[in-house]
Parts: sequence; structure tokens; C-alpha cells
Amino acid sequence: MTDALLPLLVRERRRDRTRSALVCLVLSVAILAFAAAEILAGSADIALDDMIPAAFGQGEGLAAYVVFETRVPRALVALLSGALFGLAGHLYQRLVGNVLATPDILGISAGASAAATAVLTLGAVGIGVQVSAVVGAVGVAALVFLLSWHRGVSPYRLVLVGIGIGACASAVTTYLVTRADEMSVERALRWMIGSLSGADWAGVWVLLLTLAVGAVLLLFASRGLRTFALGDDLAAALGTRVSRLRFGSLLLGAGLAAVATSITGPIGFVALVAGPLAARLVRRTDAAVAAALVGAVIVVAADLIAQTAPFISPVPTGSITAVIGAPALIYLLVHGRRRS
Amino acid sequence: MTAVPPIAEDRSDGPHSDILRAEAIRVGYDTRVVIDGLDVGFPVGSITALVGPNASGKSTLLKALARLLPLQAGQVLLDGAALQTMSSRVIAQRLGVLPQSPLAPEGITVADLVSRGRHPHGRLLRRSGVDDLRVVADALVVTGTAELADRPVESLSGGQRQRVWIAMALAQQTSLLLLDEPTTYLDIAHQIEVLDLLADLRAAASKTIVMVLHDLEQAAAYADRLLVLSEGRLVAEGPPREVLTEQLVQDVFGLRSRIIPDPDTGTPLILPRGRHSSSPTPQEIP
Amino acid sequence: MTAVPPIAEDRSDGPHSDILRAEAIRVGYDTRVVIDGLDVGFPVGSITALVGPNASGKSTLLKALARLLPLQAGQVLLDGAALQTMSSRVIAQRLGVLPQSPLAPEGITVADLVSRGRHPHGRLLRRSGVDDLRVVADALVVTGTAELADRPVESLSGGQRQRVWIAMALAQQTSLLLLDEPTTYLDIAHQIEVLDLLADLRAAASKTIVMVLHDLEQAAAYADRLLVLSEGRLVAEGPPREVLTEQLVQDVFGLRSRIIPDPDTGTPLILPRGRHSSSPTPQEIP
Amino acid sequence: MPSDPALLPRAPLTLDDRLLTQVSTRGRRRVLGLLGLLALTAIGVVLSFALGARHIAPGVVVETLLGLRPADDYETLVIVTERMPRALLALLVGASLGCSGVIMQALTRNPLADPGVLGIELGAAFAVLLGILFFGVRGASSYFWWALAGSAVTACIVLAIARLARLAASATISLVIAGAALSAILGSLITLLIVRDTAVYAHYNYWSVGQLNGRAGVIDEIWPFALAGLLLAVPLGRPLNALALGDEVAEGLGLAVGRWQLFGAVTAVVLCAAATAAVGPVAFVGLLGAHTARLLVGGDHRWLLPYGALCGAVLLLLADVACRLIPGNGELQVAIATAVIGAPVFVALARGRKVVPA
Amino acid sequence: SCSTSAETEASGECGVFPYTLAHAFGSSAFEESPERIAVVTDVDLDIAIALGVEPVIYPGYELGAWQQEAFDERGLQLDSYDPADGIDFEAIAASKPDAILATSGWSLDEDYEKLSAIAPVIAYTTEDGLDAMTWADRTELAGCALGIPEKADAAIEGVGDAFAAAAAAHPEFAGKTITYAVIHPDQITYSSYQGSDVSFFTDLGFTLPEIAAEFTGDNAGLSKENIDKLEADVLVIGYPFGDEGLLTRSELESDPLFQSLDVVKRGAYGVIGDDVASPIAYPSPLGLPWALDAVAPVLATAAK
Ligand SMILES: Nc1ncnc2c1ncn2[C@@H]1O[C@H](COP(=O)(O)OP(=O)(O)OP(=O)(O)O)[C@@H](O)[C@H]1O
Ligand SMILES: Nc1ncnc2c1ncn2[C@@H]1O[C@H](COP(=O)(O)OP(=O)(O)OP(=O)(O)O)[C@@H](O)[C@H]1O
Ligand SMILES: [Mg+2]
Ligand SMILES: [Mg+2]
Repeated sequence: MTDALLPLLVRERRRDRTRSALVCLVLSVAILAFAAAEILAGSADIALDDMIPAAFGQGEGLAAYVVFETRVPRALVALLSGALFGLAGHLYQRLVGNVLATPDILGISAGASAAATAVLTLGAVGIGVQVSAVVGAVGVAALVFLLSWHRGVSPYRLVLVGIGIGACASAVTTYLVTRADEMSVERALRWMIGSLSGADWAGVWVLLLTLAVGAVLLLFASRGLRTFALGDDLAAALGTRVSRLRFGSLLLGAGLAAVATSITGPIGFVALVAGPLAARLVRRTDAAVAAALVGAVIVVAADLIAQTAPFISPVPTGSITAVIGAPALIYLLVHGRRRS
Repeated sequence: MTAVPPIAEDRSDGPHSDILRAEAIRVGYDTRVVIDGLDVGFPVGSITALVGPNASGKSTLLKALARLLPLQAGQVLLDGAALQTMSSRVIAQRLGVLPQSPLAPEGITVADLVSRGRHPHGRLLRRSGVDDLRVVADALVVTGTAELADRPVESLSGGQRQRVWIAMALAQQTSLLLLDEPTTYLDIAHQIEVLDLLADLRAAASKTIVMVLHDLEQAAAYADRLLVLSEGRLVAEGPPREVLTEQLVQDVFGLRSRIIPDPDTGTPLILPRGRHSSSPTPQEIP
Repeated sequence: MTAVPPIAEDRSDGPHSDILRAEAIRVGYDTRVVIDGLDVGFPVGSITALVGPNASGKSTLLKALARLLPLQAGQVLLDGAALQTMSSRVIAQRLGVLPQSPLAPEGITVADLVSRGRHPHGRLLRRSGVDDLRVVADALVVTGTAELADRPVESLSGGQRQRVWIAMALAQQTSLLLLDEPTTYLDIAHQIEVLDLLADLRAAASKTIVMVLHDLEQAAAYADRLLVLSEGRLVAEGPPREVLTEQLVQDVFGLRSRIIPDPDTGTPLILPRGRHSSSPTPQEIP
Repeated sequence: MPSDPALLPRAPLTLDDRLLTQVSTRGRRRVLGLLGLLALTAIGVVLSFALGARHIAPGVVVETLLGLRPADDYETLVIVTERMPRALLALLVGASLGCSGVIMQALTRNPLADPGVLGIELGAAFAVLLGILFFGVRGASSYFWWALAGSAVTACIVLAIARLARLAASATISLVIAGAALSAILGSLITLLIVRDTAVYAHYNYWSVGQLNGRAGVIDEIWPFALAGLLLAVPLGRPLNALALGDEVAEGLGLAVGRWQLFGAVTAVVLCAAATAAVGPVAFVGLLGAHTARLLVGGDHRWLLPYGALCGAVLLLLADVACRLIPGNGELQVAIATAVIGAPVFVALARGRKVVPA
Repeated sequence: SCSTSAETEASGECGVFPYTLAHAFGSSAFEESPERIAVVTDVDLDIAIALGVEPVIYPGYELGAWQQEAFDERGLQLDSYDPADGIDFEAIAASKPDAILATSGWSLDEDYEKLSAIAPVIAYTTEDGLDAMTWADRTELAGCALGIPEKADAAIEGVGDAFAAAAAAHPEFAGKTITYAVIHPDQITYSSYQGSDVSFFTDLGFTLPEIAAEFTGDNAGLSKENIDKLEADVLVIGYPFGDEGLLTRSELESDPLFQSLDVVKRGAYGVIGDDVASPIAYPSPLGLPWALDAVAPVLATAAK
């Protein structure tokens, strides 16, 4: 019997993996294509001959600036921040076991914004803002966890406390923003919607480093996360240290989301949509890589549209992400097989 | 399933040979202490049936033994080492648990669920290989759920689902199995099949099995030893035929019954005497 | 509960006296037809046990009878009227269902859950009155869950929880009860108690009861009639002592068994013959 | 063994009676709680008459309420034209949102659902924006109708999508995802429309901040809807109770599940849409109110609905008072005060909740 | 000319090249006077035009009435970029500027790096330069860095003269107290608080009422309950975002609280629209004279 079943399972497994790999491959190709299109297109006309060397930092003059200093880092920031948002959302959704549970709803993004706004109004610039955003986010995550601790943390209580803390944090932000009386509309918009217009190499490196560290940490966490879906008892029975993992993942997700937010502003919807989309594409719930790639595709494609689409471009990227992600999600929702 | 050697009736009782021991444990929930000062040991290769009325603390004891509930006092020793000092992973490699009413995540397939039982054996970077799949396939086959491998768990009948959970516990390949009412939802044939399977496992792989059962006849037929729990205390312990008496059933369960030996095997048959269980005109059974 | 008269063995079989009838029904799920072309009726005041192996369609049939699953063909008649034409509320006042594994919402207390069984009897704006409360209290008392009234359902043991669900079904006060494995999770005493209770209800209030059971002995002891389902088809139907044969158990469940009459009551005892159920040295039972 | 006529051990009658008293005292406690909330609401209203950015002596407030002061007195004018309509508005909006929050959470079986979950807020916002941009709509009262229409249309679309999706996923999840997705799309469209027009942006922003300030005029528009919605919610307690047990059990209890779900959704939409149309997207009040109610009375929707409404009203009233009391001459947006006042209470309640560690 | 102290301590001699400008983000060096100027804010566009410089590119916000007028007058056909997603660095780089004029700009702290990689940036000089510098300071700064200090002086003087002339034409302004408040979409703001740049009014001879000291930049919001704090000899209400918001003009004028103000009863108030509210809020050498022309009649009516 086993001998009959095993090949079947192996085939099944192979099919699943092939499917995952295929989906990831297609997503990667899409990312590369969109990124390439982004680098090729833009308001300045650059000859293709100048473009190639410039893209690798070899050219000089206008081409070098436009391609190497503007378009390449922008494409990279889009890609990386999308991946981070996707990962963070995916992580939280699995952590709490609720599709609505993103870093936004758990108050993490609000914490990042509050901290960032606070130092902004104190006059800090650049890296100080980013660091404080991350500190704010991780701090809120830790606070939420501790406040919901009562012989372990039930996801439900975690979420309730997160909502409460998040509400406080966003009240702080709103207050600070309205106090900072002369905040320009332009800047407020950029802060609220999320834009890649400020993308530069420093941002790329920060994101890359975060993604690398995050990926490694996630690797450690992901096996344990697989058991989370079975409920805390069974997860523990299978050797997962439930509370520790929950705390760690909470902080990790907060960190990932905060770093991305501090560089691009809160690019909406990616964190919410990447996980469910990826799960429906690869037909499994534990699709971290796919979630990251879906996040990246969405942001890169959105940025391409934001920069080049007729009639509307240029607009902040955050205003386009949902236009891409949401219909895809609805489509999969309506047509997806009932096997997530 | 292949023919198995007859069960060796080895009941060495020294605490040293106990693979799992609870010593003076106190466990309970937030406000409620369920078990206080319980000592009990489980010898290697034994099948122990935990019986007792509802709410007597059977599931609580099982959870405490698997360190799913924090001990308020006392300790549980796995192979002589305190559970608290061991890593979750090491415990999970040696001790498998089937909770009383586990919930499957939405959309998960049978094969996927069962393969999660392999979790404690995974290495960080290694994806589960063919070996793991072989174990999963084995577990599916012996529990009779092989044809269901592709089905979403939520679309199964109650008994099918229960067997899938048993398969998951088996896939964990631990030498110690703690099963909370493994036969729930199963039809009689599958109940016997599962119990036979457990007996096989004990015989072939010398697994130690602790299970909660409500069916006293099955407990008597399959367990080496019965632990009778009542209101959190151990009220009887020993070989089924010695422990199971009409008096005990009356005292512990409050059930009038008659106990007769199985005409073929001699295991006790417990005939409950409910108010309606008698028929005015006994009839011949065809 | 007062003393009950002996069970009147009235098995009038005319379709006209059936309170519930399924006629040529076809039911199933999205892609799977489970039952096709089944006819069956349930006389007023009868206790019918639905038995059969796992996945044979027992729960599916029960759900179809309670219009919880849409019929793909055929019809179900409640007192001669097609279920589809009746309002949910009217049906619910006459027909109570206990699903196989219901889930309680988080945080709900026992009393609260049971009192929701009163739903079909509520008027839109009327608050539940003392009458309702008395019914709820009665249901709690007869199922032995009165002391649990204030506890959150999720903090109960498996058996306690099961009895709470039964209490909810009883609080619905319907003349027809469809129960899917009501004895799951219950200890033997409580199993008997619940079955006795159902027998009482039938006798005192002439309720009609259809229940899925896995324990064939209990089915034989308490039911007037056995329906044996296998792969969605009705393979046997009739009084337990006639239906239950070693051959049937072998054919339907694939289980070797020996059936003997209960020495006192004469109801059949089914002694399964698993591979491990025989003991080499039959012992005397104390 | 002959049949034994012994009975089931019959529990002594006293137990039965104790149970009854137990159940009824719990009922009494709930009634007391409800009265307490009503009292709090009344206090909130009084506070909202008496306190504000301007210090007005209590005597003056009392005299004004008794009609003893000249109608053109400045402080009397402040109380009559500013504070009274605002208190009424806070009351209506808070109650609507709290009630609609309870319904939405029950329908979606998701504790994270706020009344805006069906895309109501963004639908309203989008419609208001279209009104501003293309039809020259100006002023809170005209925004109201646009917002109402917008949220109704959006909610219908979301319900339709969720219905289509039912086969592929569970109904509640579909509802939540469809709502989130549509909201996101509308959010994007809004951004695209306002990103180049600072004036429209400013006005949209004004609408979307969510405040009671300067919106007293919409009372005339909102009250019929709020009242109708609250009335529609009255019969929902029992059906929602049954729904909470799952579709199957609910159906078994005689609930026409689909029909009541629709009815509940319509009620929640009417309530939330009216509130949103009146003061902007402050559905968070509904989330907080519903949870606070749940933490206070537990899961019985017959109690949850009035508790939720009152919690929402109290929250919004107190928040509105608080945001007028900050030092300085100006006021705070009510959304800020809502969070600052509501969140700590909320966190404390959530912590104190006796959840069994999962 | 009136160099600020911050400027002189850190930069080379005004208008003499090579010239090094030390500013809030470092310093920018100019070998010779820059020819091709890119501007990245509205105010800088005004300054450039007031100095007679035709920028090679500017942010394409909708032009204010005063800007449109200047463009029409001079027949300007300038390139612009779409600022909806912030500064379009690519377009600016492609316009090959010698210098980037950014004496204002809210997001300069974030954008400076990328701008300075294109061309030297003429940025505001101190950390708080964004708030601390007056329009005259900015004009001055631009004049120095662009090598046309004399034009800057002339522009500043021109504005001064216009105000002096208006003050002379309206002696009734002198000594009257004035309150300037704007109706934002979400609140009423007391704009003419003590310490803000109220030169537009004081240069015409108005003074501030005592109550103006109660408000500060951090605390300029005004609850409608306290609308009586707007009392002064003359009241000007601005609608920076058009005739709508918390109260539209008609709502305001029919509001019983507003009507109960003395200044309103006397009719000593005027309302100005978004066309002028904006150059008053963001003064520039180009916008001020235009705003003055538009506001003076309103003030005259109110101060009669
Ligand atoms: N999560 C919990 N929180 C609080 N009390 C609990 C919890 N789970 C069980 N209990 C209580 O602890 C006692 C023992 O419960 P336990 O589940 O161990 O019983 P059991 O012997 O397994 O019963 P059953 O046969 O019904 O499964 C019971 O009184 C029960 O109500
Ligand atoms: N929701 C569902 N979707 C698809 N198929 C289902 C679903 N529920 C049950 N089935 C299938 O229908 C068949 C009959 O199931 P049913 O639940 O009626 O069995 P049962 O006789 O009640 O079994 P058990 O004794 O295990 O409860 C089985 O093959 C089962 O896998
Ligand atoms: Mg148990
Ligand atoms: Mg079943």
C-alpha cells in the first residue's frame, strides 16, 4: 500500500514544488521585466547605448545620473520595499491567523509613523527619522506583546491590544501633524501615500540589509510557523516554542515593515494583499517567498504605472498599488479553487 | 499490516524502567486546580489506558505529561530527565500527542496535515525529503486514509478526520504516544483497527502508549494497565482484569453494571444497566 | 422526570404515520454525490439508530433530513409537508438537530449557549421569559451540566461540552430530534444516562428520535429500529435483534465479531475479534 | 437483570431554583449595566453642554437650559448653536457606529471588522470627492447625500463580490477580503483624483479627518437614517445570537441564515453610512464601542446591540468634550481624542478579559 | 543691501565669483555666475521671475494669478515638470541646469542629496531657515548666488515702495488694529499672531490687537466658541482653499456667533479669496505687490 501511495505523494510533492517554483519564477521574471521597463522608461531621453553602462555605474554625465542615481535605485527600492511589505504582512497573517491582521491593524505602522513624525517635528532629518521609525515600530510590537501577555498570548488578545495601542499611536501622529502647522500638502501626501520619488542608494542598501537579515530570521521562524496553524497546543506538541516564536515573529514583522515604511512611506495594501494572493497562487498557506515576490511585483509594477502611464503619471506609487493588487485578489477570490 | 508476534507480557514496575514519570504534580487552569499531588509512571513498551468519568482530569493529565500545561508543582521525567529542562524539539521527537479535539486550519489537505507531524524531525534548511514522505505515506496507509490524501480536511466525515489526526501523530514517529480518545468518531471496525495498530506498534517497535478511552471493554482488551482517574485522583491502577469490577464501575462512574468474561477471550465485558437497557421480552439472537 | 411506562412496541409502518419521510433523495457536496435515491421514513415516537461505517453518509443523511444540506433530488416530508415549502422557524420548532462537531463561539457561557436553543420559540421583541429560563434550567439539569451554567464553554472538558450541546438541542423542545453521535466524548455512565434520557423523552413526550451511533450494542439496546448505511445506501433496516448479525457486521464493517445475547436482557452483545483482542490465557473475572 | 424503575438521580429542586435566580440576577446585572451606560451617556451630554473651549460658568449653562437668558447673549448662543447640536450629533453618530460595529463583527465573525469593513468609508469618501470635483458640491449637508449614496453602492458591490466568491472561500472571509480590496481600490482612485489639486485635497482632507466641529448642520439629514438604522437593529439580537453558532447550527435553530445576513448587513450599512456621511470616516469608534460592549456583557447580542450603541455614544461624547478642552484656543480632531480616551480603556478591558490561554 | 549674519559668515562676497554658499546642508560652490537655473518650489519661481531670470525648468503647479500675469506680460514659455510625485529629478537633470534655486521647499532635507548631484543647490542657509528667513532674505540670497545682487535689491525695494505708497494713500489704516484669520477646511486659524510675518499689514500702518499675543505658531487654532477673539478694529478673513471649508462665506456671515461680533456689526470686515490668501501666506517679491493691489480696496472698505 505504502509503495503505491509513496510515488503518488512524491509526485504530488513534486507537483507542489514545481508549481511553487514556477510561480516564483514567473513572479521573478515579471519583477525583472517591470524593473527593466522602469529603468528604460522615464521623462528624460537617454540613448540605449548610454543606458547599459550607466546602469552599472559606468557611464557619465546625464545618463549616469539619470540611470544610475535615479532609475536604478528607484527600481531597486520598489522591489525591495515591496518584498519587505509582502513578507511582513504574510508573517502577521500567519502569526495571528486572520487575513486582516497586518502590521497596520496591529498598530505597528502607527507606531512607526508616530515615532518618525515625533523626531521630524523635533527637526531631525535623514537616518535619524528612519531609525526612530524602526525603534517606534519594534517598541510598539513589544509593548503590544507584553500588554497582552497572560500565561501566553492568545492571538485574539494580541489583536485587541494591538488595535488599542495602534489607535493611540496614530492619534499621536495626527496630533503632531496638525500641530506642525505649516506641514505642506506635498509632504503630507508623500508621507501618507508612500512614494518612491526619494529613492537613493542609501535606501537600497538599508532595504537590502534588512531583507537579508529578515530572510535569515524568517528561515528560522518559518518551520515553526508551519505548525502555528494547527493551534497553539499542537504547535507546542510538535516542538515549537509558541510564545517565543510569536514574540520573535512579531518583532521581526514590525522591523521589516518599519524599515520599508521609513524609506518609502506607508505603501498601502501590499502587506494585506501579498499573503492571500501568494497563498492562492501557490495553493499553500506557508508561501513566504511567494508572498515577498508578490509584494515586489505589485510595487514595481505600480511604480512603473505611476511613472509612465498616460494621463495619470507621475503620481505617488502608493496610490497605484491597490489598483493592481485588489482586482487580482478579487479575481482569485472569485475563481480560486477552494484550496488555499 | 503484517502478522505480529504475541504480546510479551512484561510488566516490570521499577520506576527506573519508566520512560515517563509524573512526580507529585499539580496542574490545572487559571483558577482551577484539577490534579494535585499525583504520582504515576509509564514503563517502556506498555500500553496504559486512562479511564475515568468526564471531567475527571484525564485530558489535563495527558496535557501535563506532554508539558502542554505548565506544572504548578512537581515534575515530569522523560527518561529520567525533567521535561522542563529539555528543549521543545527534543521532547517532540520522543513524545507525540493527539489532543482531544484538534482543529485543522482551513483548506489544508490531508497529506499536508499529516506531513506536519514530521516537523520535529526537520532540519532548518533541509526540505522534507522522500524519507519523510515515506513515513507520511505509511501513516496514511495504516490509518486507512491513503485515498483521502488529496482531500481538504474540512470535507471529511468525522471518522475520516479523526484517523487523519491519528496519522499525524504516528508520522511524528515518537517512541511515546499520548492519545486523547483516539477512537472518538470511529466506527467499531476502525476503533478495533486503530487499537490493533497501536498494539502492533507496541509489539513491533516497542512504543509506549498512553491513551484515554471511554470504552472500558476496549481498555481492558488492549491495555496492559488501567489508570482510573476520578476527580483528579488516581483511584485504581493495575491490570484491567483486576481493576475492573462492578464495584469500581459503580463507585467511579456511578453506573450499575454487570461484568462477565468474554466467552472466547476472557476479557471482561461490561454490561451497563441503564434504566431502559433491559427489554421486557428477551429474544433469541439469530 | 417521573417513572416511565414500558416502551410500547408499536411499529406501525404505514408512510402516513411517519412524522418524517425522505423520498428518493439525492444529496451530497459540491462535487460528490453521497446519497442517491434513498427512501426512508421515521414513525412518530420511534427511536431510530443510524449505523454504518465511517464516511457511509450518516451525517449527510441527517443533515439532509434537517434541510441543512440542499436536496439535489427528491424531497423530505415533515408531517406530510415538504420541508422546502416550510419556513425555517416552523421547522425549527418541530425538529432539533445536533451536528457532529459543532463549534461554540469564543467566550460564550454554558447557560448562554443552551438558552440559544430557545431561539425558534422566541418572538421578535419579546425577551426570553421565565418559561424559557425554566426550560433552559431543565435542560441543564437533565444533562448534568447545571453546575457549569456560568462557565465559558471553551473551558469545559470534552464530555462536559458534548452534554452542553445536547442540552441546547433539548432546550429547543422539538418533537423530533436528529442527533449526530450524541454519545461522543461521554464516559460510559453519561452515555447510558443520555440514552436513558432519550428513551424517557420518547416515552413521556412521545418524541421521535433519530440518532447516529457507533456503538452497536447501545444502538441495539435503545433503538426500536436500526438503519444500516453503507456507501450511501441503506443495506439493512429493521428491529435491532433481527438486523444485527455477525454476517452483517462482517459485510458492512468488515469486522469479525461474535454476537451473543446479554445474559440478563437479551440484547445482542457484539464482541469484536480484533487481532489483539484475544488473550492467550483467559482469566477469571473477579 | 430486571428493569429497575429507579429514576435518573433527580437533582434537588433547589438547584433548579438557584439556577433560575442565577440567570435572572445576571439579567439584573445587565440591566443595571445598561442603566449605568445610559447615565454615563446623560452625563456625557451634560458635560458636552457645560464644557468647551470657552469657559462658561455652570450657572450660565443652567440658566440657558432653563431659557432664562436673552437669546442674543454670546454665551447663550455658544451653548445653543454650538454645543447642543454637537452633543446630539455625537450621540447619534456614536450610537450608530457602535451598533453597526456589533453587527459587522457578528456577520463577519471577525473581531477585527469595523463597521467600515464593507468599503463603506472609502465608498463614501469617493462619492464625496466626485461630488466636490465634478458637481461642485459644497458643505457638510450636501456631502451627506453623496456619502450616503457612495457607501450604499460600495457595500452592494462588496456583497455581490462576496456572494460570487462563496464557492471558493468561506463566506465570512470573502466578505472581509472583498471589502478590503474594494476599499483599497477606491483609496487609490481618490489619491489619483486629489494628488494634483491641493484645494480639493484640502477639502477632501477636511471631510476625511472625521470631526464634529462645524458639522452640526447635518443633524437634519442624519437623524432619520440613524433612527431607522437603530430601529432596524432592534430585532437583530436573536438572529445574530444564532448566527454566532455557525451557519449550520443557526439553520437548525430555524434561522433563515441568508436572509438575516442580508438584513443585518443592510442595517449595519445604513447606520455606518449615515454616520460616515455625517462626520467622516470615524468607524474606529464602532470597533472600539463594539469591543468594549463585548468585554462588558459578553456574547449575547440582545444585550450587545444596546450596549454597543451606548458605548459608542459615550465614547464619542466624551471624546468630543475632551478635544474641546485641550489648552489653547483651538480644538482637537475628535478622532484623536477618541483614540486617546478609548484605547487605554479598551486595552485594559482586553487584558482583564478572562480568555483561556490558547 | 541687507545680508543676514548667517550668510556673511559662511559665504564668499556677494555677487563675486568663484562664490561659495554655505547653507543648511553643506555648501555649494559656483565657479562663475550660473546661467541655467532650475527652480523646485513655487516661491523660488516667483523669486526667479522677479529677478528677471527665466528658469530652465519649474514645478508645474497650477500658476497663481500673479504668476500667470507675469508669464503673460513677459511672454514666458518655460519647461515644467509634474510635481505630483515630488521632485522629478530626471527632468531636472535633463534640463542641464548650472544651479538649482531652492531657498524654500518643505522636503529639501530629503531631496538635497539627489539635487546636489545634478547641480549646486542654492538652499536656505540655516537649519531653521525655512521658517526663519523672510521673503527678502530669500531674494537676497538668490541675488548673491546668481550674481545679480543689484536686481535683488531693486526687487526688494520695489515691494517696499509699493507698500509705502499704499500706506500713504490710505492714512485711515494707520494705528488701527487688525486681525487676519483664515478658514481652513478643518479649523479657523488666527494667522496674524504676534511673531508671525505680519509685515503685509504692519507695513500698511496697521497694528496688532493685544489678543494677538495669546496665539503662537503652535497654537493658532481657534474654536468657533471663541470666535469673539477675532475682535479688532478691522477683521480680514481669508479663504486659502476657496470659498468652502469649515464655514463657507455665506455660512460664516449668517452665523449667529459671527454676527454678534462688534467688528461684524460695524461692517469693518473683509473677506479675501484663495488668489490672495496664498501670496500672503507665502510672500514673494512677485506675489506681494499683486496681493497688495487686490487686498488694499478690501482693507479700505473695512477700515472706513
Ligand atoms: N481550559 C480550561 N480552563 C478551565 N478549566 C478547564 C479547562 N479545561 C478543562 N477544565 C476543567 O478541568 C477539569 C478536568 O478536565 P479534563 O478536560 O481534564 O477532563 P477529562 O477527564 O478529559 O474529561 P472528558 O472525558 O470529558 O474529556 C474539568 O472540571 C474541566 O471543566
Ligand atoms: N463538506 C464536505 N465536502 C465534501 N465531501 C464531504 C463533506 N463532508 C463529508 N463529505 C464526504 O461525504 C461522505 C459521507 O460523509 P458523512 O460525513 O456523511 O459520513 P458519516 O457516515 O457521517 O461518517 P462518520 O462516521 O465518519 O461521521 C464521505 O465520503 C465524506 O468524505
Ligand atoms: Mg478529555
Ligand atoms: Mg458523521
